[in-house]
Formats: sequence, C-alpha cells, structure tokens
Amino acid sequence: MNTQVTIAGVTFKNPVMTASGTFGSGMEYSDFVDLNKLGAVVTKGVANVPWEGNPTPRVAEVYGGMLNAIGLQNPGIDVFIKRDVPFLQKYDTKIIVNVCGKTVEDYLDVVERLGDQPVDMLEINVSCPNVKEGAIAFGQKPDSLYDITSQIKKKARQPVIMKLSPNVTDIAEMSRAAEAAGADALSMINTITGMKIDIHRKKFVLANKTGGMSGPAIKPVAVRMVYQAAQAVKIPIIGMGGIANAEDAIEFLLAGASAVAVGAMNFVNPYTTVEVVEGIEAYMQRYGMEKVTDLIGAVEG
Amino acid sequence: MNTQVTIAGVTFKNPVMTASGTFGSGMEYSDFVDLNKLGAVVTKGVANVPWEGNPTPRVAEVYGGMLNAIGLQNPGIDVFIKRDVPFLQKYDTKIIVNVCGKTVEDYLDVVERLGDQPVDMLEINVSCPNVKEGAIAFGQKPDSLYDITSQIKKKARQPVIMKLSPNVTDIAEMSRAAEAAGADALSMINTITGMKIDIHRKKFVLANKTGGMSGPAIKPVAVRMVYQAAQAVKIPIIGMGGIANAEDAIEFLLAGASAVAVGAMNFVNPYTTVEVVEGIEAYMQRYGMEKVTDLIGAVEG
Amino acid sequence: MVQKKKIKTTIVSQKQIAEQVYDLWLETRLAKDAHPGQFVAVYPNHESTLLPRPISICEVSEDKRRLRLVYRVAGKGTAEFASYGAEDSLEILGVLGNGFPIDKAKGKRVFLMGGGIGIPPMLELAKRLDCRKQILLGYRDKDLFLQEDLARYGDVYVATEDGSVGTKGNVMDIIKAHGLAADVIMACGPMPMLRAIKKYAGENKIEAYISLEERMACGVGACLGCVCRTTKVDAHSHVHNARICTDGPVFEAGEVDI
Amino acid sequence: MVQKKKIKTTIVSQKQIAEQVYDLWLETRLAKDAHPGQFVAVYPNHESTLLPRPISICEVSEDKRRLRLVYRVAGKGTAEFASYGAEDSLEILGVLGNGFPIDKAKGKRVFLMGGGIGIPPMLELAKRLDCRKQILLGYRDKDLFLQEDLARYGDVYVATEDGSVGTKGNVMDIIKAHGLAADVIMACGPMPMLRAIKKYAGENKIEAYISLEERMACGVGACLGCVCRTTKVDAHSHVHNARICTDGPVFEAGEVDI
Ligand SMILES: Cc1cc2nc3c(=O)[nH]c(=O)nc-3n(C[C@H](O)[C@H](O)[C@H](O)COP(=O)(O)OP(=O)(O)OC[C@H]3O[C@@H](n4cnc5c(N)ncnc54)[C@H](O)[C@@H]3O)c2cc1C
Ligand SMILES: Cc1cc2nc3c(=O)[nH]c(=O)nc-3n(C[C@H](O)[C@H](O)[C@H](O)COP(=O)(O)OP(=O)(O)OC[C@H]3O[C@@H](n4cnc5c(N)ncnc54)[C@H](O)[C@@H]3O)c2cc1C
Ligand SMILES: Cc1cc2nc3c(=O)[nH]c(=O)nc-3n(C[C@H](O)[C@H](O)[C@H](O)COP(=O)(O)O)c2cc1C
Ligand SMILES: Cc1cc2nc3c(=O)[nH]c(=O)nc-3n(C[C@H](O)[C@H](O)[C@H](O)COP(=O)(O)O)c2cc1C
Ligand code: FES
Ligand code: FES
Repeated sequence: MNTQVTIAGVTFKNPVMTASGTFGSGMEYSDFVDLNKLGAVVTKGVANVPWEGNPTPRVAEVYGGMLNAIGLQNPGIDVFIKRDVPFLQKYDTKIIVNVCGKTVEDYLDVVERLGDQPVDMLEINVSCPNVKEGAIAFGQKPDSLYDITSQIKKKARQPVIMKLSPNVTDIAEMSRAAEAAGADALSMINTITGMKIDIHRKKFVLANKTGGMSGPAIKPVAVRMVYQAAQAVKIPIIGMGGIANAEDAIEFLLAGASAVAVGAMNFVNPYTTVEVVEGIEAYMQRYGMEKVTDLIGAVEG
Repeated sequence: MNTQVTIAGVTFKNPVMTASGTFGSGMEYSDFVDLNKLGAVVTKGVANVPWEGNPTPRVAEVYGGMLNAIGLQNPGIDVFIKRDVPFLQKYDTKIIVNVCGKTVEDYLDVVERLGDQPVDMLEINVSCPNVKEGAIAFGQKPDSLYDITSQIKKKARQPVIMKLSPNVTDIAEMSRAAEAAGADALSMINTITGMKIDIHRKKFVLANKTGGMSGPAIKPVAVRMVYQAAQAVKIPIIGMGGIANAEDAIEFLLAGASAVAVGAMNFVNPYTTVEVVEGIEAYMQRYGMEKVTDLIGAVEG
Repeated sequence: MVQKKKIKTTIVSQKQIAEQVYDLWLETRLAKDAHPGQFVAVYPNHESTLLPRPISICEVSEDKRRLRLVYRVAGKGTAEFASYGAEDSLEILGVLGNGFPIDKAKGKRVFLMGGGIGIPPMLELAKRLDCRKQILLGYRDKDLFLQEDLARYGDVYVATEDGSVGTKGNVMDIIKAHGLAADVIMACGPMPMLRAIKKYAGENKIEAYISLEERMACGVGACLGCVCRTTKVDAHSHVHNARICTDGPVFEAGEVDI
Repeated sequence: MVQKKKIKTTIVSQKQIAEQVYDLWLETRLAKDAHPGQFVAVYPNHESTLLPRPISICEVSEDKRRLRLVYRVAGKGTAEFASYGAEDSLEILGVLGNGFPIDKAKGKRVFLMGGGIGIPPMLELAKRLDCRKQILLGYRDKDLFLQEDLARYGDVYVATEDGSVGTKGNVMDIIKAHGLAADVIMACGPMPMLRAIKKYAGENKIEAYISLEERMACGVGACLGCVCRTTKVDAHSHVHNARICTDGPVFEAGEVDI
C-alpha cells in the first residue's frame, strides 16, 4: 500500500499535513502526536520581523467551529530559523514554512532568508482576514495575486504554494491567476470571515470585531472550492477546512486535493492528524486500493 | 413593549419572517405555527412560468446545516396568484413574495403581474446558486446587480428587497450597488455554495453536484455580512442565515438588521419562528426595553 | 386531516433483530393516528446532524399508544438511535405521508411485497388489510427479520439473494417460483424492485401501490427536496413533480416515472 | 515535564453548592500530576460546542486518583457539564499551565486571595502550602461556597459585595478592615481584583502571583489565542505576549501588563 504523494517534486510519506497556525511549529503537539508520522508540518505564519498580533479576545467559539483573529503574531524569521527549523529537522517529516507579510517586500524578505534553509516548501499566506494591511488584499484580486506570486517565484529557492482565500466571488479565477504566475501548488481554504456578537453585553466577542471561521462548519464550502479549483488548474492543491477525520480527508482528495491539512480540529482532538493517516490507510485496505494517488480527483460526475 | 418595525413604509408587527423557500407559502407550516403571529411570510421563489427544478437528490445534510439544490421549482405566477396569495390573505401577517427568473424579462414579468396583487413587498432573488442561467449571475457583479435592480424598480408597484448572495468578495460593494439602483431594502444572506461527496460511492451527494448551504453553521458569516452591509448602506436590511432561536435573531438585529428570517431551522424545529418572536419579547422584558428598534445596529464597537 | 406535531417520545424498548437492524418501540400519542405506509421523522439529538430521519411505521400497539419502528443503521443518525435504550427520549415529527390505500384491497387477492428495509411497513399493513394476503419478502441472506410477525397475518414467502433461505433471488422470483397471482400489489423496497413491480403490474394490469424514498429536509411538503417525477402534471407543483413526503410516500405505480 | 493527555474520565459525583455553582469529582489518572493553579480543559459532548472549557483544579483526592472541579454555569458548555451525574463521562485535556510557585511561600506569611469563581484553585493551594495562610475570599452575597473547606487550612476572612456576610466590599477591603499583612500573595479572581492586588503588591513591595483568564482554543500553546501583555519581551513569542495556557495562567504580577 503506497500512501506517498508528490507535490512539485517533493515527496510526502502521506498526504496529511498540519494547517498553518493551528500546530505551532509542532513542538506543542509533540506531546500528543509522533511528528514522524505526518506527511508534513506546516508552521505558523512567519514574517520578516516579530509581530504582536491583535488584542484579545482573539478566539471565539461558533456552532461547529471557531473564529480566530490572532493577527499573525509571530517571533520573526530570525528566531524562527534559530529555533523552529532545527526543532523540525529532528523529525522525519517534510517542513513547509508559512510566510506572511504586510508588503510584497516583507514577503520577499522572508522568502530570501529561507532560501538556504532546510525547508521543503514555502506556503504564502495571502489570505489572512485578520490583519488590516497586506495579506488578504493580495488574495482577493486576481491581478494582485498574480503580481505577488510572480515576484515571490523569482526569489524563491523552494517550491511555492499560494494559500488562497475563500472570501472571493470566484475561486477558479483566483486559482488560474496563481497558476499563471508560476505557483507550484495551491492550498485552500484559509478561514472565512465571520463575526460573533455577545447579545447580553452588546459587544463584539472578538476585539478585532471579525475573525476567520474554521472547523467542521466550513467543510462543504472548502470541498466545493477545492473541486472548482481542481477543475480550473493543473497544479496540485492542498485541501483544508474542517477536516475532523479520515472520511473528511478522503472527501477532499476525491474533490481533487493532492494532500490535506488538519487545522482547528487539532484543538478539539489533538490526535486528529495521526487518526486521519490511519483512517486513510484503513479505507485503502477496505477497498483494496494500492496507491493513495488513485483517490485524487476521483469523484465521478 | 413595541415589537413593530417599519421597512420601506411597511409596518410589521414584529421583526420575524420566514426565509424564502423554507416555508412554502405558509400552508405546510400552519399545522405548527399560527401565521398571525409572524411579522411576515416570505414565499418560495416564483417565476413567470412553472419550473421543474433540479433532479434529486436535492438536499443533503452537512455538519450543523444542510445543502439544497432545489433549483427553484415553482408552479409559476398564475397558480401562485390564484392559490397562494388568497391563502395568505386570510392571515393578519404581511406578505412578501420572492421572485426568481432566468432573464431580466422573466423577473419583470413576475413583478408586473404582482403589481395589482395584495402583497406587501417583493423580494428579488438574484442569488440562487442552484440554477445555471440567470439568478446568481445577477447577484455576483455590482453592475449587473445595479442594472436589474433599477429595471425592477421602474416596474414594481411594491417596495423592492434585493436578496444578496454571500458568494462574493465584497458584500459592501454589492449592497451599495443595490442601494444606488434604488432598492428599498436588502436581504441577506442567501445560501453559501457548498459540496458533499459520498466517499464510499465516490459520487456527489447532490445530483446538481453543488448546493446552497444553510443552517447554524453559516451564521457567523451571515452576521458579518449584515454588519458590513449595514455599515455601507442606509436602506434597511433583513438578516438571515442559521437563525435557530431568539439569541441568534438578536445577534442579527444588533449587527444592523431591521428584521430577520428563519430558514433551514424550520425543518429542524417547526416552531422556531414563533419561539423567536417570544424569545425576543422575553429579552426585551428582561432588559426593560420599550422598542425592538432600539436593538437595530446597537452593537458597540 | 390530522394535525402534524413534533413531540418528545420515550423509548419503551429497543433490541437488535438482525445485523444492523433495530427494533424500537416508542411511547407516543402520535400512534393514535398512524396508518400503515405513513412514516415519522426522527430527530437525532446530536447537534451536528440536524435533519430528521424518515422511518416508516412498522406497527402500532393495540392500545394505540406505542409505535414500532424497525430500521437499519445506515449512517450517523441511525447509529445514534441504535445507541439508545428504554427510558431514553427521542423527538419525532409525525405522522407524515399518505399511507397505503387500505380500502382498495378489500376482498381482493393482495401481494404485500417488502424488500430489505422496505419490509417493516408491511407489518401494520398486513394487520389492517381485510383480504387474502400473500406476503412476499426479499432478504439479502438468511439473516431474516419480521417474517415471523408477518406470518401471523398471511402466507409468507421468502426469497434471499444468496439462496440460503426460500427462493434464490428477489420477490419477483417468488411469484414465478410459486406461480402466485394477485389483483392488487402493495410494496416497499429498493428502487430496482419497485421498477420490476411497476413493469409486472403494467403488463398484468394489476393495481400496484409502491412506497418511494428520497432525501428529505422538512418532511411536511415545504422544501420541495423530496420530489419524484410524475407521469401527469402534479396538482400542487404544476410540474411533473410530486412530493414524496406529503403526496406520497405511497403512489399508484402508474402515476410515477421511476 | 509531564506529558499532556486527552483522556476520558468518569464522573464520581456532582452536586450544586451555590447558585449556578457546581462541585464535580472526576476519576482520572491526570490527578497524579496536578498542581494547584493548573487547570484542565473539559470538552463538551455536544457537537455544536467543540472547544474545551478551561477549569482550574480545585482539589486532588488523597489517593491522587480523583480531581475536584468547582465551576459556575456561564454558558452552553458549563450548562452541559452541570447536567451530568455520577457514571457519566467527560473528556478532559490536562494537566495544563504552570501552577502557583509553592516554594516561594515556604515559611512566609501568605495571602491566598480568591474572588468569586477564582476561589476554587485556592483550595488545593492552601492544602499544599506549608506556611502561615491568611485566606481572603470575596463573594457577591451570602451564597458562599468552599469557605468551610478552606477554613481547615488557614484563617478565612470573607467579604461580600452586598455586606451580607463579613466585610462589605471585596478582598482588598478585608486587608484594610482587619489590618492584615503578608510577604507573598497568591490570587485568582476577576480582573479588577487582580489589578488592585498588583497595585497593592507594587506599593507594598510584596511578591504577588496572580492567575489570569483568557479565551482559549488549544490550551497547549499552539494557537496563540490566549495571550496577555507582558512587561518584558517574552522568551517564546519575542513580542510582549505570553500565552496564558502554557506560560501561565499564574504570573508574577510585575511581569504582566493588566
Ligand atoms: C418515507 C421513508 C421511509 C423510510 N423508512 C425506513 C424504515 O422503516 N427503516 C429504515 O431502516 N429506513 C427507512 N428509510 C430510510 C432512512 O430514512 C435512512 O436510512 C436514514 O435517514 C439514514 O439516516 P442516517 O443518519 O443513518 O444516514 P446518513 O447517511 O448519515 O444520513 C445523512 C442524511 O441523508 C438522509 N438519508 C440517508 N439515506 C437515506 C435514505 N435511504 N432515504 C432517505 N433519506 C436518507 C438522512 O435522513 C440524513 O438527512 C425511510 C426513508 C423514507 C424516505
Ligand atoms: C485558566 C482558566 C481557569 C478557569 N477556571 C475556572 C474554574 O475553576 N471555575 C469556573 O467556573 N470557571 C473557570 N474558568 C472560566 C471558564 O473557563 C468559563 O466560564 C467557561 O469556559 C465558560 O464556558 P461556557 O461554555 O459555559 O460559556 P460560553 O460563553 O458558552 O463559552 C463560549 C466560549 O468562550 C469561552 N469562555 C467563556 N467564558 C470564558 C472565561 N471566563 N474564560 C475563558 N474562556 C471563556 C469558552 O471556553 C468557550 O470556548 C477558567 C478559565 C481559565 C482561562
Ligand atoms: C488559530 C488559527 C491560526 C491560524 N493561523 C494561520 C496562519 O498563520 N497562516 C495561515 O496561512 N493560515 C492560518 N490559519 C488558517 C488555517 O491554516 C486553515 O487554513 C483554516 O483554519 C481552515 O482549516 P480548519 O477548518 O481545519 O481549521 C489559522 C487558523 C486558525 C484556527
Ligand atoms: C430548501 C431551501 C430552499 C430555498 N429556496 C429559496 C428561494 O426560493 N428563494 C430565495 O431567495 N432563497 C431561498 N433559500 C434561501 C433561504 O431563504 C435563506 O436565505 C438561506 O437558507 C439562509 O438562511 P437559513 O440558514 O436560516 O436557512 C432556500 C433555502 C433552502 C434551505
Ligand atoms: S421533505 Fe420537504 S417537501 Fe418533502
Ligand atoms: S489556548 Fe492556544 S495558545 Fe493558549
């Protein structure tokens, strides 16, 4: 039974990754999960300098999911290279570094600094709904997305995954823009912008008013977008949004994702990632499948 | 205690309505709910001629909600005027007729036919994700929305509510376009496009592949959009998306909605609408509020 | 028409009667108005699965205070139901649908045909029909259920797909194997079986009433989720669509395009 | 460091001990490693409320096999917990956070200050501290809880907002009213109380350890949801933010900007 998938020349032992920002750099969850069992660890977004993030409350619960407005707090690329990369290198798993920035230059700065680092891929977050400048603005207009993608591709020494926002009218159009600009892969979806109001205090629950929604509640939207994107482009897609178990992960693969990532459900069940790996294997066994890649885009329609 | 709200000159006894397509024309739910207790009944979308709708399966369950791809099956305006309008006239509640079409002419045709009917408002559905032609296309581009809205406004004898799609990058921009074209009110959100795949049969669960997602799972997105729209326009907004109880309804009012509608939750609890009416009254009592209108847009930020 | 209600019911008893098949008795005043062929919609308590599950009425207790449901665990909702026992409670919406037209069978020779999990509604139907009943039941294998209950109300014939009990094949094969005949058919089961019955009834000019299934949301005719194609323009929809939850689930075979 | 786990626990007993306040004993092997000031995250079983609820460790049984949690019903999650009884099960994640620095109190005069639902963690703390303990408790009204348990480990002083029992006012008013003094403070309670303690400790050059609260998602330091402002750049984040779930919930008052 072969669970390997290859994306932009990088081969992963299985198609299961962690979703950026929900797993730190793996350290915090290594109490629960053997990181060696994961296809890749995707790290929390890192910028060129440390970011403080948003004021609290930063998280809120919603029906079947949560909102977050962390605002990309991060220690900056220097600390990241000194602390997080060496930590992850100890494990037999691929390292994907999620990159954020306020200006194109910020992104390029981080991408350059990572050039000689032992990281396998870069995931470019142009879809964080929780910071005022930069970020999501790049991810909501096809021409801005094209522009930043091509600039990053010129500088990047590792394959580039563009992480797309679901807060758009036409995900196929955005996907094509990223592909045309040279992106090696896409990942989707980032969180959907949501809001929660405390009716007794008549106040927003999050200090930032809005937050990004994630968790099982968003899965049908994510599966739809992965499918639409897979129909529109040839580059591989990493699917995420509400994955709680192997069944959910397989749904994304069938829709056209080449790999999947587990996000908010790590908080609900810290063993989710490994359970997804094992569940996919059990499914393959049950249906006598030899290669996990046979699932990719295999929905009949 | 005054629970009345007035929208475009029409006064509703309370701000609680039924969401189009989830309540028929009220007949089916009159076994459960006294229609006289509702602010308004909003009917299932009606076109100029009968529509067959989509093949089955048309509905699917998702975490905390459902997908539907009914495809606007309806008996056409003739039957509607003969059967549904007289039925609703027997009740002391306002009548809002939801209108759908494939071309602008289809819409205008229905709007004209309704001109001399005893209906209080028209709700124009330019946001159904489940029909190939027309419908949502009008609701995803500001200029198309502007165009259809102004044409309808020229013909309409009743105040016009434009029902907006959440499947857009910028709900504020869409809201402004409808307002600029003369819409008397907005309603939002229609369903969010989603997908479900049966991993054992490797097939789409819905015959239409995609469907519109509704239910509690979409509430945070709906509240956010109502808030953003209310910040962008002066015309009143009817809020909906996942309302299951009075707390949810109040959240929409605080976000800026002047009234609310209950959709998918009618299927889960057929008494929801009346429970929402009673729950809003209980909340007003608890906080010693005299007018329900004091809640509208009252979130502090 | 009796008013529909959503009410809380208490489980009287539940036991497993075949692989993945459960036999549930509920205490509920909805039992009073329940007709064979009608169904109730059972709500999961879990908040991720909000829609009610349509389950046919299998039997009504003599005192008309209890309903029997027999169902197969198919997914998350039915798995949840199977986890409950006596004293637990379940919310149900009912009673829904039209039911079988009992009067059409009076004094006639009737086939009651049930396939798989389409067998349960045949029990209350068999109890209420006042005529000669030939009860044809199709199972996958020798893991039978309800056939003893049914045997009390008519002549039971069994078919199994693997031939382990009775006729090898399906309910249609029973007719051939035993050379049976009838004036009226009442049936519930998988679509291929219903299609075969419709064809057989058409060829033999027999009245046939078949119970259809479709995914439902409201269960009361409001959402238009559960339609089937009809041969004539339907009175409510004015297109070729009838709502299974209200116009059905039982249709005269000739009325529907399956 | 002890490894964190998510495990299923069984409820040993639960009773209400004040209006909306519940006293819950859980059987769990996590009890073995639990320190006062640490917390566990309790998962609702309902599928609409997915995130775990942080609840402080109130007491550890002598055999270290059971944990006591005392909590106030604040919303949907805690309301669900309150609905359970003996034999029901709950999943918890733990043990989390740093706990109070017990060694700092050795041989010193200590104030243990608890306000409202900040009182529970003071119990295990009082049990473990080996020093002179003055236990200052603030309640809303005469609906007291845990003060008898605490009285076994030190001198208890009570304040109530409405003056119905003890000093009228809050825990700070107790200090004035009784002319008390201490070398170290350990406290948990609402933010205004913690701010007053920080100020008092600063002015009187007393070491103060305060337990903070914030909305959490992961509970293990991964999501960065639960931060508080720190006066110095924090070692992990390299900005002025510490994670309450892992760097706290107990902080030296001077370290945090509240
Ligand atoms: C009128 C009618 C009567 C029925 N009577 C019986 C009966 O007596 N015994 C029995 O075992 N089954 C019966 N069924 C089928 C039963 O409704 C489904 O097996 C059940 O809904 C599956 O729910 P689940 O949560 O276990 O599966 P899931 O797959 O988790 O359900 C997901 C969604 O799909 C719906 N769904 C899945 N399968 C079906 C289906 N076959 N028909 C309709 N909806 C479906 C569910 O209701 C739910 O909304 C009947 C169906 C209908 C329409
Ligand atoms: C370290 C720590 C220890 C705590 N110890 C106790 C204790 O011993 N006893 C006790 O009664 N309470 C304690 N709390 C507060 C307790 O966590 C909340 O009252 C509880 O989470 C409310 O959940 P709910 O579902 O009832 O409320 P809801 O309002 O329905 O909860 C919605 C979401 O907000 C979160 N939330 C709501 N209020 C708070 C709050 N005050 N702090 C953190 N998250 C919140 C919930 O965890 C949930 O994610 C503690 C909080 C923290 C951070
Ligand atoms: C607390 C939190 C922090 C996140 N931080 C980031 C981030 O730094 N960069 C990023 O690209 N996505 C971030 N995301 C988005 C997730 O990676 C993922 O795209 C999204 O949550 C949907 O997946 P899920 O539903 O499985 O959580 C974050 C999500 C959460 C919940
Ligand atoms: C089964 C179904 C049918 C619907 N039909 C219509 C329709 O005909 N016209 C329309 O404008 N909206 C229609 N809607 C959208 C609802 O009116 C509402 O906007 C949406 O469902 C969100 O609200 P909810 O989450 O409370 O259901 C339909 C929704 C459902 C679930
Ligand atoms: S289930 Fe809604 S019309 Fe039948
Ligand atoms: S709750 Fe996630 S970092 Fe503290």
